[in-house]
Amino acid sequence: MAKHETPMLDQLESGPWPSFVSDLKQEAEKRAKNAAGVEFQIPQDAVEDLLGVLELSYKHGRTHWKHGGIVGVFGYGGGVIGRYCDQPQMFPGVAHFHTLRINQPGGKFYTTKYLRELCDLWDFRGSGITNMHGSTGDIIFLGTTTPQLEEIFYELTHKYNQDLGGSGSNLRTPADCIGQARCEYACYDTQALCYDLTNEYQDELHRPAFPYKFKFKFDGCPNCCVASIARSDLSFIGTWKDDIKIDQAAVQAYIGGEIAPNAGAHSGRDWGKFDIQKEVINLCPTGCMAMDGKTLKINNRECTRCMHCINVMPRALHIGDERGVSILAGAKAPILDGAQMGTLIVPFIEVEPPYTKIKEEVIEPIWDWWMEEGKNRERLGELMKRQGLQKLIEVLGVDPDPRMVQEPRSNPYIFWKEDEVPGGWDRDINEFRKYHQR
Amino acid sequence: MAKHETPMLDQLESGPWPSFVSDLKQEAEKRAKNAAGVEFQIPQDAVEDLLGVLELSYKHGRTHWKHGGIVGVFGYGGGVIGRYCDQPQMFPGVAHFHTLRINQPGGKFYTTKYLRELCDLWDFRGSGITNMHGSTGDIIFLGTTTPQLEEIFYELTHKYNQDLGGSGSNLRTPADCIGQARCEYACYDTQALCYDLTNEYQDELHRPAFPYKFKFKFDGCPNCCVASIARSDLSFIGTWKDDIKIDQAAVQAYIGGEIAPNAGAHSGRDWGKFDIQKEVINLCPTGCMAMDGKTLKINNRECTRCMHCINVMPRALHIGDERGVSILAGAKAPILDGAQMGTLIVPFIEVEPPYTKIKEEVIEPIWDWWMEEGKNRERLGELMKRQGLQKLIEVLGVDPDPRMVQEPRSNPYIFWKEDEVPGGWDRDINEFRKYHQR
Amino acid sequence: MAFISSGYNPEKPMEDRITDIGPRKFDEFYPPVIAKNKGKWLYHEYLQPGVLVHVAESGDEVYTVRCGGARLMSTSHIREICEIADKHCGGHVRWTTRNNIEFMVDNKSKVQPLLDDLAGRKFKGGSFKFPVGGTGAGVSNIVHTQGWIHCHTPATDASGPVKAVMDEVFADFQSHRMPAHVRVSLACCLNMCGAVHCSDIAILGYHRKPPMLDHEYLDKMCEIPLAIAACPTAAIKPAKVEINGQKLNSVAVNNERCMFCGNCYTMCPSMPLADTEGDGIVIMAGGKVSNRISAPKFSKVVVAFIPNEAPRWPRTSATIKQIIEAYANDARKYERLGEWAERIGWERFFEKCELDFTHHLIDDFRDPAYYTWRQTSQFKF
Amino acid sequence: MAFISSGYNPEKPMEDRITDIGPRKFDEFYPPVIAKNKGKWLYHEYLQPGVLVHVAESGDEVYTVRCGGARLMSTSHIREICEIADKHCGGHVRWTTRNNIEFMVDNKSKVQPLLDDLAGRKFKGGSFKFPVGGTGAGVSNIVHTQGWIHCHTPATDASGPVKAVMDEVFADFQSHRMPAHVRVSLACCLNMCGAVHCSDIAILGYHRKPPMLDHEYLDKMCEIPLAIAACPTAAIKPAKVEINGQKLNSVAVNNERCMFCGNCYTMCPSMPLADTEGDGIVIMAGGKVSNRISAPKFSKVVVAFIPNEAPRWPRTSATIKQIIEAYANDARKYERLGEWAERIGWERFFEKCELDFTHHLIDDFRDPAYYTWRQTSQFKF
Ligand code: SRM
Ligand code: SRM
Ligand code: SRM
Ligand code: SRM
Ligand code: SF4
Ligand code: SF4
Ligand code: SF4
Ligand code: SF4
Ligand code: SF4
Ligand code: SF4
Ligand code: SF4
Ligand code: SF4
Repeated sequence: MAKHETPMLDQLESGPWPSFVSDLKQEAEKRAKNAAGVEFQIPQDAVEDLLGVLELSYKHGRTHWKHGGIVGVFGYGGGVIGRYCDQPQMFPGVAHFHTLRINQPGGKFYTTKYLRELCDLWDFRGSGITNMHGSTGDIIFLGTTTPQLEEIFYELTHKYNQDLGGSGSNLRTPADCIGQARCEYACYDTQALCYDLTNEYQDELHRPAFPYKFKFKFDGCPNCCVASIARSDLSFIGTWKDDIKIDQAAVQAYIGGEIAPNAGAHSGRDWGKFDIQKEVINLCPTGCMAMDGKTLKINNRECTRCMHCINVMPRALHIGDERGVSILAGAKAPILDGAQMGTLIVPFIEVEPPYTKIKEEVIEPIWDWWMEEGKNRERLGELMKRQGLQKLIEVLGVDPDPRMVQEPRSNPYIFWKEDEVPGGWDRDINEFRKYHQR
Repeated sequence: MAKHETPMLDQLESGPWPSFVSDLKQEAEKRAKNAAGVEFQIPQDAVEDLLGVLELSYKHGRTHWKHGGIVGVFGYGGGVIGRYCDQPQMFPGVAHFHTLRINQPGGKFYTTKYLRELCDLWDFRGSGITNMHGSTGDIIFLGTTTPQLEEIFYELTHKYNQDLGGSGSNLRTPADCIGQARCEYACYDTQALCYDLTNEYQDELHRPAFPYKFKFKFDGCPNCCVASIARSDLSFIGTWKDDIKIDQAAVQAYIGGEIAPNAGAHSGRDWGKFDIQKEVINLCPTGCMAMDGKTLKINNRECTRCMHCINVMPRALHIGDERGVSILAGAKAPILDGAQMGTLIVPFIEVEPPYTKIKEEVIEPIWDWWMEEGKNRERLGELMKRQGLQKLIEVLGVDPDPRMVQEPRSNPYIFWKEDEVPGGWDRDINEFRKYHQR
Repeated sequence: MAFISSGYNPEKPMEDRITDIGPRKFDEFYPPVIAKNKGKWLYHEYLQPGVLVHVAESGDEVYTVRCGGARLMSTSHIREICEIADKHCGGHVRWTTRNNIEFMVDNKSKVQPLLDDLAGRKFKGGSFKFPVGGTGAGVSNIVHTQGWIHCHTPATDASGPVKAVMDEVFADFQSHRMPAHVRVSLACCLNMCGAVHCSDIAILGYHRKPPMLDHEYLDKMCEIPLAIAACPTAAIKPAKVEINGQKLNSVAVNNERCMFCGNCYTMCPSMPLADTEGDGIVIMAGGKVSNRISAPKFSKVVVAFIPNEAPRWPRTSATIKQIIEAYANDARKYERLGEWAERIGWERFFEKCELDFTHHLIDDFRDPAYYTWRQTSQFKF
Repeated sequence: MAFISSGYNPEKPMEDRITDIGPRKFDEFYPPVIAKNKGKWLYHEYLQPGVLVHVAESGDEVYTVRCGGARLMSTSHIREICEIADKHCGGHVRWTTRNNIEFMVDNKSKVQPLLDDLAGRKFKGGSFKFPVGGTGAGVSNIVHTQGWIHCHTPATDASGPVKAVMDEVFADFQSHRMPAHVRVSLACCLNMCGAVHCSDIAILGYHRKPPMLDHEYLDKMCEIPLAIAACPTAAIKPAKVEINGQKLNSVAVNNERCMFCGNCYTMCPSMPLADTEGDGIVIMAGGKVSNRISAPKFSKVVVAFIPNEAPRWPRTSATIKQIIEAYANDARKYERLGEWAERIGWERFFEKCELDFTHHLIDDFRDPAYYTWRQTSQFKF
């Protein structure tokens, strides 16, 4: 029998979508039974109490968790989020209920062996409840007590060759799309770059030295399957410089209806016969495509690599060969001044291991600037807003490029610097008055 | 012989475009000769000195005019801009050189009789130099002395039945497009509305009671030939509610090439045969047009009355019959916070004399609000920015309408009012703490 | 329960310590067909909703079966996933960026047995454990955050509304009838832990009452200057208060200036905002992150407030259903929700979705607000 | 020159006073064909650049001949206009909203004689008095402001640059070869007395040096608090100075924060900004006010600075010519300059116009600046 009545939560067991309540209940039951004979290092009824406190929140319409306080593992400033229940007497099993962020593997591929190891560890030293995965990308171990933190870290590093992810004013756990592992659109190896930078910057990831959090995300192409442009301080988006490769025979196969457009993504409805003019050429945002008789022509110089035509005809069109990334900076959530999307600061850069240019000419100068100038709790995007995109361009030591803006300024309020203006700013009013009486 | 050498200005006499230098010189000469025997009330060599001081500015690259000081006519707070030369000894003819703003007639139509009367007055009591017209719309009498101001005003009002325009923190001289007088696109009588409001609000036009300047402009249709949307605190733009009238035979005449598209506005180049699909239907911003065989169809419900199709085929398409205006508020020049365009605050209102609804339900409530809340030198647009569009909607007593925005807010920072939230804001922390321990 | 040491010695924390080793390397985990064909994929196709094939230059194929999942997941559930992966996929599995589970097989013949196995697995309460879908022009899984399960600042729950909404739109998780991707996200407070600000549909927890002030403890539990500095609208001032005859340092909040962001509460636990009636949900719509055709867009607020109707948030899910249906009926093929709204005009969006346009939806936050107002005479009646 | 009274008695200003009578009523001035057909026009056509016919329901026609004009105009010139209007137009004439002069006749046979008459009239210096043009898809007259002819805050002249530019683009005033209207405007300072902020091409006078401080007179000539309050960037602070051993109240300017707007000088004559080398011209492009196809747009800064090269501003006119030619060569029929730039992308605009993109052109003014940066991976190489 369940420890707490959960009449409201019980209503979330019905319906087709996987019920987290049912899952929590099965876990609670499993822990109660403990068929595997685990020597639980945190309360056996943690999941029962988690259901209990959640039910109470459903009743009150308010959370019952308190601020975290500073908990963590020695020498690290991140990877753990402290959490305490505000009704510890009622729910002692979750009185202390901290999370650990485990740095997920690139592309979120797993072997069952490794997953089971994680499960064993977590059943033993934690609640057995996880998030697969957190929004940043980590594996989230949801709920353990303070004494277990070092133990878990020790086992992770010693037994599983696995480190924690980020939290606090650190580099946060970088994340990538599946990319070249299984996607024909990927313009670079997202997993390789993500892994390399994660390892290069372990110190930044674990020891808070930044004004605030900092995120990297790696999208293999402009489809942005890891949403880097919306939620990473530095967003790496794959792109190419040369021409889209066209297989004209395959184009004809699409036109002829032999291949379903967009790989069949619209199969649930009858949208009529595929019309290349309407569905591809007219929707191309730059209007750089045309049929020339039976030949599809792309004026690649005008193409902005939006992916649409390629998405619609993946068997006929392929990304170019001269590949690299565009880097955008400053995306973040709305607090404090409104959400920001990444701003294009490096239109194109090669992605070749060991990625020296990316590290030394982009990431590190930006960090130096931000650490020098950023205020406490000021994200890169906010600093960019405060000091201006010009400043970042200066920091990067590159030439201003119209590609960095959607449009030039419409206000003429240019802050000229003294050394840009002949004669400087010191002028003699009395000399002026010789020509201009009061 | 000219009083001052003007070698730089002389270079502006060549070239095809009418030379203001040549014109100033002809005026200077005329005054010097004074064939008409005018008893000039300001220095006869005013125009010579104007050329002289301008030449000096060309040499220095700086203006030689000083601040105005307060000059004007008794009982009025506007209509005159004071101006003094900063080299009065060198150019005594323009030492005092104030302008008068004469309220232009609607549509800027004149009889030669009236124009000559103005010329006579201005030769006699001023410099003989004008602007036809100032940017706001006035006839500008450019340059006279302080003692002449009252004299000119007296003659204007007594002999010519003519009043001054606005300046200062007043209603400024309203202006209109030519509209129904000669334009088939006009959705209301711009001249009639402009004249009526100008007269209704003479007090506001002449006696500064506002926080800052306030401008009305009247465009007969969305083509905006008097640019109201960019430069008037209240912009009145003609529009219609019902259907665009189509003459299908004329459509065919355009298609057949019998009538030149856009009335022949593109005659200077061979743009090829008129293509209704390419030139009209595909450019319609709402995509609400189509050819149905030989019939042009418009889905008027989706039309946003952008005027494009009508402009291209004025003999085939005509504005609807259920006419009125859209009112937009808050346009202004960039000082201080950046330029603003007018914001749509009244999507549609009838324009029927005596225009009571427009006056009592739009203009006057807005003025009351602005006079109550506006800071010194704060334009309506700035107040709207500061207090929010919501506030203006409240002032107008209308329902919020998605037509007033281009898009809903993307930040969720909604300032809820206490009375909108059940239970209000006063809560007992100790009651809360019963459920949520510290 | 006896404490069992891992070997860690608290007396000598640096002894034997291993740090900064980073994550496990991705290629340890690739299924063989992935490892072999990485970077050499030619194209992909959907066999049915939830089932993809990718074909490589080598001729190899990988079949992916995507399953929806509550990302709040027990080890029991993960072990069951492992069981399936062992049985069908040679011991490999992955998760997507939207918390779906992907089982991959390297031969078409392995697909149907896998699908059959998955279809048979249900939770006791009756819900599917592994519903197949979430691909192509449909509604994928909702990315979400902690809510009442773990966070201290939420204005709504996360897992509950997600379950309720996914139940409502379940058929579209399993079909391809939408004009384009529909991506729904949830964040339980303004911190927006997720890409909620750029989603086709966003569910956002929002407070509507200014913080309560626990004067008696405030100075003890908080750094007053930090709390003051945290407020983006400068609504907080230092204040002296008298409680039970004791003069205390505390703060005062100008309620009129408060926009309920909870930033003060993040810095100071003595300023809680949560309130049963005050808290609830904001619905946003029309955002996207892909660069396909149009640039990424922010989501727009389309419903200012829906109360927290636990446990099934009926108005929230009905509203979302309503928006999705209007979109499905009216948008063009390939057109994302935001692109549709912009093409037809937001006045039509509200009409077609049968949503009220209230004053709350008009931007009044800072300078950029102005640019969202309508500065043209173009509009639809 | 003896003072001649109008009848006004300064001792008794209210005697006989007539006020608040407003302008003359428009319909006193309508030509008969206008008065008769007002509101009943059916359509119009261009016979040639500068010549329009409007046809009314009644079958009446009015032919309009539009002439360019320097709007700085002497009474001699106006009298000549009257002479022409009397001779050809029954004593009627009008001005357009862009300072062109329109002569109207009610019969086609009257058009050619009028045109011939106008063509023959030239100023002594050789320029046309009444060049016909300014209609349709061409370059119309430049609306402008006072400049050095009358204002105290200009950073450039108005009439001079206008003359220079109109000479340069004169052929396009008289032809219809542009893709659409090209509207050029000039404002001699940031106050922007005109619709410069929404013009296809805008010429803007701009200062680049912070104000000089005439400490000795400042407190006497200005209200210090007003000067301080006038500064949009809060660059001005009160200050005490010592001049010739005298302690005076004055102000100090933080030059780094100054954006040279001249607002302080408007309030305080002891803070002049004008400077031979500092002052000059900013070129903006791509604005419009009509609602045709696209909504009105602000002009964008495309050249940060061109020195004042009196008397003919060669670089300014060459730059404008360059932009107009690139536009004429590349834009589509009906496409305004700003629509063209947006379609091809601003990176292409700079390339095609052969203009440098400098850091000055990146918006860094207040919050909305951010929205002008490129927030997409879409761009052209
Ligand atoms: C666990 C996670 C949500 C989840 O359920 O997945 C999370 C949870 C919290 N986030 Fe977050 N954030 C998480 C991803 C994000 C993301 C998404 C992302 O990284 O892609 C964002 C938006 C992107 C961004 O960084 O702008 C995000 C933006 C925030 C913010 C606002 C930051 C800002 O600059 O606007 C805060 C507030 C703060 O830092 O004080 C915040 C703060 C928090 C805190 C630490 C609450 C606090 O103030 O102490 C939450 C702890 C919850 C808990 O008790 O478990 N979290 N947070 C995500 C991390 C899991 C992981 O490591 O994988
Ligand atoms: C004469 C005229 C320019 C012209 O050559 O045509 C003019 C001239 C002046 N304007 Fe203007 N403005 C003139 C139309 C405009 C317009 C255009 C319009 O009305 O359509 C604007 C932009 C629209 C607007 O109002 O926003 C305009 C925006 C300004 C501003 C900025 C106001 C703002 O809110 O941003 C100022 C500064 C001020 O008010 O202190 C200003 C100030 C001035 C002053 C009074 C300078 C000053 O600060 O004392 C100028 C006097 C010049 C002189 O000595 O003759 N003038 N001014 C225009 C009036 C003529 C007329 O009555 O027909
Ligand atoms: C598996 C995953 C990557 C990963 O590393 O896990 C992925 C995989 C693919 N994406 Fe994606 N996308 C994935 C998240 C995303 C996201 C991120 C998100 O939703 O948070 C986006 C941005 C969405 C947005 O704009 O809001 C995304 C925008 C796209 C697009 C652009 C769609 C559009 O119309 O704008 C494509 C192109 C297409 O669908 O034709 C695409 C195409 C693809 C393709 C077809 C690429 C390929 O050739 O393999 C993959 C299968 C598509 C499918 O799911 O139908 N993927 N894709 C993610 C699956 C999420 C899920 O479980 O639902
Ligand atoms: C005479 C005048 C009105 C007046 O009250 O004085 C006028 C008159 C006409 N305008 Fe205009 N417009 C006049 C200033 C404007 C302005 C204001 C301005 O330039 O400052 C605009 C807004 C320009 C802008 O967007 O920047 C303007 C935007 C239009 C448009 C829209 C053009 C576009 O492509 O965006 C049309 C439609 C068309 O040309 O087909 C139009 C059409 C017309 C028509 C064809 C209307 C008609 O049926 O009679 C008139 C003759 C057009 C011509 O000049 O070729 N008129 N027109 C103005 C002549 C100014 C001049 O001397 O050059
Ligand atoms: S972002 Fe591009 S490369 Fe990466 S998974 Fe998506 S479609 Fe493939
Ligand atoms: S990628 Fe986009 S811009 Fe390029 S050709 Fe294809 S549809 Fe056009
Ligand atoms: S604004 Fe419209 S009505 Fe007025 S003149 Fe221009 S085209 Fe005609
Ligand atoms: S007026 Fe504009 S929106 Fe309406 S049908 Fe014509 S082109 Fe389309
Ligand atoms: S969105 Fe807010 S409430 Fe939800 S997990 Fe993030 S910080 Fe916590
Ligand atoms: S909730 Fe936000 S706006 Fe309100 S007082 Fe706290 S920090 Fe300020
Ligand atoms: S733009 Fe500036 S300088 Fe020119 S007239 Fe207006 S206020 Fe004077
Ligand atoms: S010029 Fe403008 S920014 Fe500079 S000090 Fe004066 S008011 Fe301030």
